[in-house]
Amino acid sequence: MKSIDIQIKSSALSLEEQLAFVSDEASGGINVFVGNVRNQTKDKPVIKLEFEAYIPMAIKEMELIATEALSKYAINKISIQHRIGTLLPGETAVIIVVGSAHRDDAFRACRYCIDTLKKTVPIWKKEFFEDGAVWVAAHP
Amino acid sequence: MKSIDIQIKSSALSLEEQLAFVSDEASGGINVFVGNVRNQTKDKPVIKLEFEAYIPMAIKEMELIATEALSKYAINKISIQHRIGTLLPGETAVIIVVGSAHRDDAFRACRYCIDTLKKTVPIWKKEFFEDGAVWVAAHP
Amino acid sequence: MEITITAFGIAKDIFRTSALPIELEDNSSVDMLKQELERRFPELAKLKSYAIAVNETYAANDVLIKPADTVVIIPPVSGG
Amino acid sequence: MEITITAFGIAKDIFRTSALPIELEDNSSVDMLKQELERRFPELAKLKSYAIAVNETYAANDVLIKPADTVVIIPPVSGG
Repeated sequence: MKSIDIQIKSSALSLEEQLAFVSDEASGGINVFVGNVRNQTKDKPVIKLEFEAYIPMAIKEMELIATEALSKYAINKISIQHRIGTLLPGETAVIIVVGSAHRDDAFRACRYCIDTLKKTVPIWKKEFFEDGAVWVAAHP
Repeated sequence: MKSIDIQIKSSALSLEEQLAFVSDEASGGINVFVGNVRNQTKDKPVIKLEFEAYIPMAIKEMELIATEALSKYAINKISIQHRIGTLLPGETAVIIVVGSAHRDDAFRACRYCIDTLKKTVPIWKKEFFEDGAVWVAAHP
Repeated sequence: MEITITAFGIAKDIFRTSALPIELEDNSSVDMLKQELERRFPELAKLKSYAIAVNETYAANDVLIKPADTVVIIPPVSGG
Repeated sequence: MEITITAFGIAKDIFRTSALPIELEDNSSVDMLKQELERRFPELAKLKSYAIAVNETYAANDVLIKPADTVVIIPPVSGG
């Protein structure tokens, strides 16, 4: 049975679908991280975000993170999906779902996945303000 | 605006509903814990579980946990719902959803809530096996 | 005074009822209630722990019980 | 050899194209490519960091680039 689900989508993510993939009767603890677009960055109102990805490599890197998580933690299944394109405040950019027999590993693995994703997966976010736009984290 | 949602239900929980309560444009990171019924305990197949609660006090204790979490962590909203009655393997007993501007506090607060709930909230679980039943954690 | 102890979980099985009437001296403390319960139901002492809630709040051993209080025995919880 | 560097995010803005043709000596390393890019686009050196991916994998500075390789510049990522 497949234990990893990795997707990059240009339409809305579905937590329900990812939860259904991860849920099984051996997993008593499921931890979920949902990353949404905030309406401000450092008190400046955000109008919209644009995400772009180097898709084949982003998929590979996300698979690598999921594989690493499965080997480092006692978890059963993992789903990582990231959205690309234009997103408005309140919309969901990323969902990670991790299922484990016990909750400690579910929490730790989910945290590992989002922390690592933000460091290694080739996806870029441009924030649009009323007076311009910036590529997030590009400069020191 | 109400920042705490606490419920004990005898019907199925709805992650979608809890996520909608917690989601707002100020929360970029949402952490969710879903506690499901496992199909085994120490390798013994579990047929079903029965949850009972001292409802008014359980609600109070869950509210206390949510209030504590809001004061200890930089989080915006929190939803804790627990199901009671008969549950089969794979069904959901508890869902905790925590929304925060940044993910670190969402993870830590959600973990605090489930850990504390398991210690202080007057809810009891009876596990039914093929050859009998036990109240979980009752004896040393 | 006579009070009624409400029981949940395994305490209900030990008492064989969810509402146990019990005769206590006036101004008895939670600790005195526990001693009386353990005298009548030695099985209680075998539990991992148990607490007494008075008016929907965990009560320390020195809390005094009044006739109108809602008194509930809380065996080890196992929610989640 | 001439190779084409695919650019994403801010690198695309700096190059003013998502597909930059670049002339390199045969057997150039990733490090030599970076030097050539920074010579032509000094803005690159102002980024927090950037990496080169060869055939969809992060490439260390000593990796040698072959004409048929897929070479992509990866400015600081910000997914999630």
